[in-house]
Amino acid sequence: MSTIAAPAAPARRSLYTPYRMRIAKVTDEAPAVKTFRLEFVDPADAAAFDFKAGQFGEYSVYGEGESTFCIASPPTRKGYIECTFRQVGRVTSALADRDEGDIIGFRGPYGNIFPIEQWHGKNLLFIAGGIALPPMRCVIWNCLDLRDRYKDVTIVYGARTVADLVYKHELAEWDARPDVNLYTTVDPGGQTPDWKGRVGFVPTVVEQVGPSAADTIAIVCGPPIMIKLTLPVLTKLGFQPENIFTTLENRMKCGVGKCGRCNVGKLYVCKDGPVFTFAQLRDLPAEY
Amino acid sequence: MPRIGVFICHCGENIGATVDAAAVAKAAGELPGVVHAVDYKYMCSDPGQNLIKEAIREKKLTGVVVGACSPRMHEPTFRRACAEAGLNAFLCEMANLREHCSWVHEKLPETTEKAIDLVRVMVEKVKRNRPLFPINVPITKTALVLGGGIAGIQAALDIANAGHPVVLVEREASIGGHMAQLSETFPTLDCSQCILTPRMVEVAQHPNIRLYTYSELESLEGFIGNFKAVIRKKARGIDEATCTGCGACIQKCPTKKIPSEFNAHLGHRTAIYVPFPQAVPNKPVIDRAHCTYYRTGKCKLCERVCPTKALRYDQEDLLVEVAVGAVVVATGYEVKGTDFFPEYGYGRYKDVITGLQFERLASASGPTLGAIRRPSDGQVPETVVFIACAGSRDPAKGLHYCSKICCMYTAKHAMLYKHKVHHGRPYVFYMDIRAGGKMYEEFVRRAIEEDQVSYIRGRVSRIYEKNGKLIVKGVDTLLNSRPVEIAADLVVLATAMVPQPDAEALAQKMKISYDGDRFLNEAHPKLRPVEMNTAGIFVAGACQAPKDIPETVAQASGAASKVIGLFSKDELSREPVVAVVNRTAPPLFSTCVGCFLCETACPYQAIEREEIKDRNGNVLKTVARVNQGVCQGCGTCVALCRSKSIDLQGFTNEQVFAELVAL
Amino acid sequence: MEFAVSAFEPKLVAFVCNWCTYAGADLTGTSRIKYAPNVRLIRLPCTGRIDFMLLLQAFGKGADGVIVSGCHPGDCHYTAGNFHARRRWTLFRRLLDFVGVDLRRVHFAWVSAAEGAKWAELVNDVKTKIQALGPYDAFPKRLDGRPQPAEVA
Amino acid sequence: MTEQRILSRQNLGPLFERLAADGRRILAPVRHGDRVGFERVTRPDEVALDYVQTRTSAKSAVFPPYEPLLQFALQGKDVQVAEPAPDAAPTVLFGVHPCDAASFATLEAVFTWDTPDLPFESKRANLTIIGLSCTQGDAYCFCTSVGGGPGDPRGSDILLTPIGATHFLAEILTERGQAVARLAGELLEPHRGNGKDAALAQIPPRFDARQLGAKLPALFNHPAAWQEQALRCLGCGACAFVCPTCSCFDITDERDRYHGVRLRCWDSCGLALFTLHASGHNPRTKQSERWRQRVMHKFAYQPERLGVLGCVGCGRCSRACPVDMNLAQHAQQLAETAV
Amino acid sequence: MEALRQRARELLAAGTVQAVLGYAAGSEPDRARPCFVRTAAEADGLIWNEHCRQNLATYLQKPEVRALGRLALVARRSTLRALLQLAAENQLADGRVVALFVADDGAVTELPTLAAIEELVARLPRGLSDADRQELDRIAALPLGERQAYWAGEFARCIKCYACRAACPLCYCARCITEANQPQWIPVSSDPLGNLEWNIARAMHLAGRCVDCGSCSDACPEGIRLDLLNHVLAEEARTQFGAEPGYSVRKDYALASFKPDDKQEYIR
Repeated sequence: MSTIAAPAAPARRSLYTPYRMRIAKVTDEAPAVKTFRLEFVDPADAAAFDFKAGQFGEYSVYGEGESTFCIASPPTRKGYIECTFRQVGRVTSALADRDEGDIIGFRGPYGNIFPIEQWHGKNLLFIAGGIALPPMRCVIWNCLDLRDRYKDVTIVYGARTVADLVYKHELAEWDARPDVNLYTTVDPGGQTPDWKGRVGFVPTVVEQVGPSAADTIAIVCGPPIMIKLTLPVLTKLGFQPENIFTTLENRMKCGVGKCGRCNVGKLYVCKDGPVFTFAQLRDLPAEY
Repeated sequence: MPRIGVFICHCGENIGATVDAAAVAKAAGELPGVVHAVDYKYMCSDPGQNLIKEAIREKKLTGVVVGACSPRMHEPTFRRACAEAGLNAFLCEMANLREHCSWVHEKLPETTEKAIDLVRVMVEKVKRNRPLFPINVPITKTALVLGGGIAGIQAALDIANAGHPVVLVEREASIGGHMAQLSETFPTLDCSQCILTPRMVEVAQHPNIRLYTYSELESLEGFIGNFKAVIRKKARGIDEATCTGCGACIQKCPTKKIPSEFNAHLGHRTAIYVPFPQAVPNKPVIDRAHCTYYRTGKCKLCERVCPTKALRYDQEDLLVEVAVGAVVVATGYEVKGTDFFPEYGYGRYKDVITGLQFERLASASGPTLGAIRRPSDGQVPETVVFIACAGSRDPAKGLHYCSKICCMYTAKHAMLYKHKVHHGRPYVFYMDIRAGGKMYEEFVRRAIEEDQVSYIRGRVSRIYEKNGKLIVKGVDTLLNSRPVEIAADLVVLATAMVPQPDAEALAQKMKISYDGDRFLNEAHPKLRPVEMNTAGIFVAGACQAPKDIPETVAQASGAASKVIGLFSKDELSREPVVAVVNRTAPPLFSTCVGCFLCETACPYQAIEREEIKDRNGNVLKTVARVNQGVCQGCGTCVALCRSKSIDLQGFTNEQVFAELVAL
Repeated sequence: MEFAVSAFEPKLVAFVCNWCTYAGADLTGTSRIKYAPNVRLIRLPCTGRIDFMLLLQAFGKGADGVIVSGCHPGDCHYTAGNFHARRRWTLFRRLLDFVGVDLRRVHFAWVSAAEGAKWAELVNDVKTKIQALGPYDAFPKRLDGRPQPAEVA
Repeated sequence: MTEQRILSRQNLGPLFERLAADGRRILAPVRHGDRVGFERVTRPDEVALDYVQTRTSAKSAVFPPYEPLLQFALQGKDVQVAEPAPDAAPTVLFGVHPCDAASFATLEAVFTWDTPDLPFESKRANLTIIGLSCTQGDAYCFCTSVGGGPGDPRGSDILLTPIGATHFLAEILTERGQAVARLAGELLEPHRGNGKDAALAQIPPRFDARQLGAKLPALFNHPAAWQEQALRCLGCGACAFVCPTCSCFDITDERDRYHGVRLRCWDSCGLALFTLHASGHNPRTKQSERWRQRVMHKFAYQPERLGVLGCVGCGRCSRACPVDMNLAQHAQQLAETAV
Repeated sequence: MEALRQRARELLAAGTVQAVLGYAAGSEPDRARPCFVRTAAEADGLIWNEHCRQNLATYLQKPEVRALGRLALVARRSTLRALLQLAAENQLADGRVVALFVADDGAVTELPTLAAIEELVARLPRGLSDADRQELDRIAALPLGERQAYWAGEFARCIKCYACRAACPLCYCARCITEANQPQWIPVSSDPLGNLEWNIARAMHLAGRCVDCGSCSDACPEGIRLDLLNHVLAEEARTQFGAEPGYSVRKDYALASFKPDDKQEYIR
């Protein structure tokens, strides 16, 4: 087995060189969905690393390639990051094969952030569907960790079936908290006999819950169809597009506005996003 | 990272003497993904297997590689051990360190190096293994038997007697087949009909057998355990339930001069007829091509005389759908006609007949009531020439094969002739006498020695008519090729056995394979002689190859026992090493583009077409689907698929690729 | 494969079917017939399964010679897999030859489950021949020459 | 800092020798039949100086079709990662036309606008461009429509313009050019008058790229502008791969048994799978959307975001297109379309 | 040319087809470009000359083109063959296109059904052009080492733009093998192995299917004679297995069938 002779140490580190991350914990969330907790192998990396809610990174299995996911843990929890992914392609399959203790790569953080500091003193309404909870989980925990800065926190989360709900333990935790209003729902037919949550599509549940738009920021993440059907509901409830946030998941390779993949009109999702308000999206071509 | 356990067996000294098993285990232990690697004296022993089981439990292994003997030897053993420890059996692979390494190489560092390579290759493969589960296919425990000759009758009775419903389909108006036409059978000379007709009656009366005569297979779809057959019940022109088989209609029918198929055109029948008196069922059919009513619109004499008013002139063909789990094909054979032979007069000479016609002449129920009289003038022939190998074994005629029964029945014919015409002179032209079989050689010897049949070894080059005699010209190759010329009164050609004229069409309809002579191809000539390549379809009798009655009956019973074996379980459980067509997210649904070039490559017709529809039922795409009940897992389709949309479980592209990368 | 030898020891990859050649090679073992240790077998159910891309992969991985072997015509466990494979090889060989791949490095054989001796002879013969040809440097390799200088092609 | 000198064609040989002696490799156009391409050369007689356009562009000098970003080796549970040694060979790109010389500004803008890109920068930093003005053009050339011209000095460190059959006017334009001039020394003779414009090819402008860029956003949702043109587009990557400014790339891993590389490879926005999500969703499902992206990116997005045009008017895409898409023609049509 | 325009006008005016897919004048006199004629008036733009080389059957698989409705297709011999081969591969329903075959003398034959195409194409002369034949023979006659060097040099110029694939009427896979990455059959990068593998895979995937239109090498921006690989295989498939793709709508794929006595003298 050959090792690579290390070249003369470059003056700067290439942006394409990932941090070496050790998988500290693997959690099975749902069928083919896992969460990795990743710790920096090099303490210097850990010390230098900082990020904010909404950012993403490129996770890599050496020999298989890179894949883009958000950072699913909040910046308030130091010393590690978490990512949640569904096994669909070459990289995510290879990732899913990794185990605790294995080394993978991460480069980031990339992209813009949720302006949570501007949300101080406001109500927060989180609406998520399926595997789109992870990008929101980062913000939810970030805000819950700074709970006193926000007013009411309402979470509506739905999945196709009970099995497809991710972060089941945390859902229970949020449910138990008096300072969080959690509404979980599954699509009709997706419930189990002992399911205690709601049954119905997310937009319908939002309408039933009927949160007030007054002084409220809505954050919506989910499959395109869910977003499409949720927006009219929010509009009806009185939400203004500039108070509704989402994150886009366009395909990316570089993460830093070079590879040419992710742009929506003139905006790079990797640089100008992934967080957008619907007021911004309204002015963009529908290339997402 | 996967958690692979590697277990290296010394196999006593068998591996250990040439391969450093400990070194192999050590090297394996350093491979990425390997969390456990040990060597042991006898891995297949109970303690050895326990090593594996314990490691699976304790180290939470996700895959196991056993470096030992050939997987063809102990793969089942180790896979079972894994399954017992809770690891899916298909997550276990073997590296062949004995047959492919220690036994074939000297004790050299290279040999241990090779062993390490072999283990590494399997480690990389097993990382890509996925749990597989046996495929269970429900079985409809009803058999379809095609052909009501002796093969079909035997198969149907055997299956029915085992308690399973049977649908027996016969093209002609009666079951019985060619055997019903025969006079006596070799080598015992017992009466063919005497042994056959009781079985025919048994079929008719059997509670488990549904009999469709005058019927044909219209279509066959599905797969083993789950076929859907459509049977075309041709219009008989009578109501079978009402008809009592009294025969009054036949008596009165004005059209009487139709050549009788049953009598091989040597006798006549009427337009409404039963093929022969012992027919089962004994219900007539109307031959619409010859019936006066159908031709002119007037007659209906039969209706007038019918005591039960059973005639139904406007009856139409009926399509009957039956669900069956297995099919026995027993569609039999035909013999070449005399018109196939220009050198013997193209069928122009009335007194040049086929062996089958001679059977009818010799039969007590035949047109001459068993008297040997020649067709042209009804005279008793004084000299009869029998020619064996008429067509058979003759590449010039396009028939390379031996028809197998001609030697025997020619001897029988000569003998029967001699028994009936004591002063007659029988001659037999032959190429070789093939009399392999119990009492067969003795039978031929009896013909030659006791009945003084003159056997002449040689081919007949020509037959022509001269002064009311048939001049048979040939050579005697045992007498320096001396020309022989015999003035005969009757010539009997042992014409070649060939498949039914529509054998090819039927095979295509059933998607079963056939050879260049249009005989059906068994799955394996030695080991699977009664199975077709298409699972669930079996073969019996002369539709597969020329054979005599005992062989036919034996094969029919063999096919029946295969069917009974299949029906002995409610579900068919199969190894999951089968091909699968991928499915992906919409809008692609599958990377398969539906070119279906794999369809013809599949030796088992396991590729089906699946329509992917939207909510409104509009077809969005047609893609291939592998019928897992039928697929045998050869992987020919996988190699053929350009877009890599089909993969073979257990030997997936990823697995094989990983093996190569690991080399 | 890594060999610590002074003389050139060719790397041979054999793609074999499970039912005939793999079993034949098993018989070589049970008969204790010795042959060159240079070969590594890839076991597949049938020659029909052997994608031509796999052969390229083997060369790309550094094989100096490739053996493809299965059941004799008519003996295929799956009736016709080897017939399909044979057609594929006929075309593939023609193409390889046309693009300058040395056909002396690709060997096709029918080795039945009874032909243990033939398997040993085959491997030894191929090894000798490839040894004479030397390493297959003309075939591009996986990760070959990387990193490549940024020269303009 | 422009200085004008004269370079005799006879002095090219000595110049090449001095460049080589300085440790520089020379990439220059070489003719093979009807095809001209940039290759490594050592002597001027290998170089084709009378070409109209090479098939593929000179961008490979800084953005090769594939290049390693990382190397790694797996060891048990661990992995060793190393950045490949930067490609530091000083290179002279000799004889590129002004359009190609101009393309490096676009590439630089893309690769350095936000985050430094070492693999690119290491190559760019070592590249000196000796341009060659065009004395001939063809129907596909449209540099003058995109702000360039047959004698445009921008992008070149030294620009050569043929004067008669024996000499070049050498404009020394940058510090890197000065460095080469110092090496050349007496090979560069004093300038005797100006003959540059007379020697240049005539490339009439066909549209104004800046005006087009300003107009394009309004045409975005104007189906007629895109659909008819894109109907015949086959969706291959030929235009992007021959383009001197197209810089979309893919990052992919390749590995052997237990070691491998992470590679950057050329990619194209015209390919259907370019933007395909793992979920099966594709933001740009139609070829017309992909063609529109290509045009918008070059003429609207890049000028707005990066301050550079994404097109230098070399015409390669139109020459290479199997179905004669002709970007200049379409751009002209768009420019003439009433919004 | 006028006959062609006239047929196009009639078909469009009668509503028999919604569009005529033909050739229009290209950027320069030596080029022609595919065009979609939707109205009788536009038919004046149709041209026919020796530069009309792209195989227009390639467009039939594109969703945008499918959406146009029933098409008339200006066709050369290889276009007709492509239509038949696509039909044999379950990719083209009978009646979806009307082929307008233009003979050397400019005469136009309207072929509304696949049967009509079969009937006509059977009567056309077969075989390679003299120039193709000479080039094929020249390369085949090179000594092995030179042949290897020739193709290594050609493939070294391949930039994996996949214009060859895009231009081919029979490369219609929704996901090409080059895009399959589990496993990654063919390296993404245009490296020597990847280029060799891609070109071999492409040719093998067209073996017994290629209709000899030459669109692949016409499309190659680097001018690599990829078509020669196809021709070599087509010839081998024809001489060994009697393969004549594109002459019938019957599925008769040489690699999905066999004869027990197929050639095997190279197998020991």
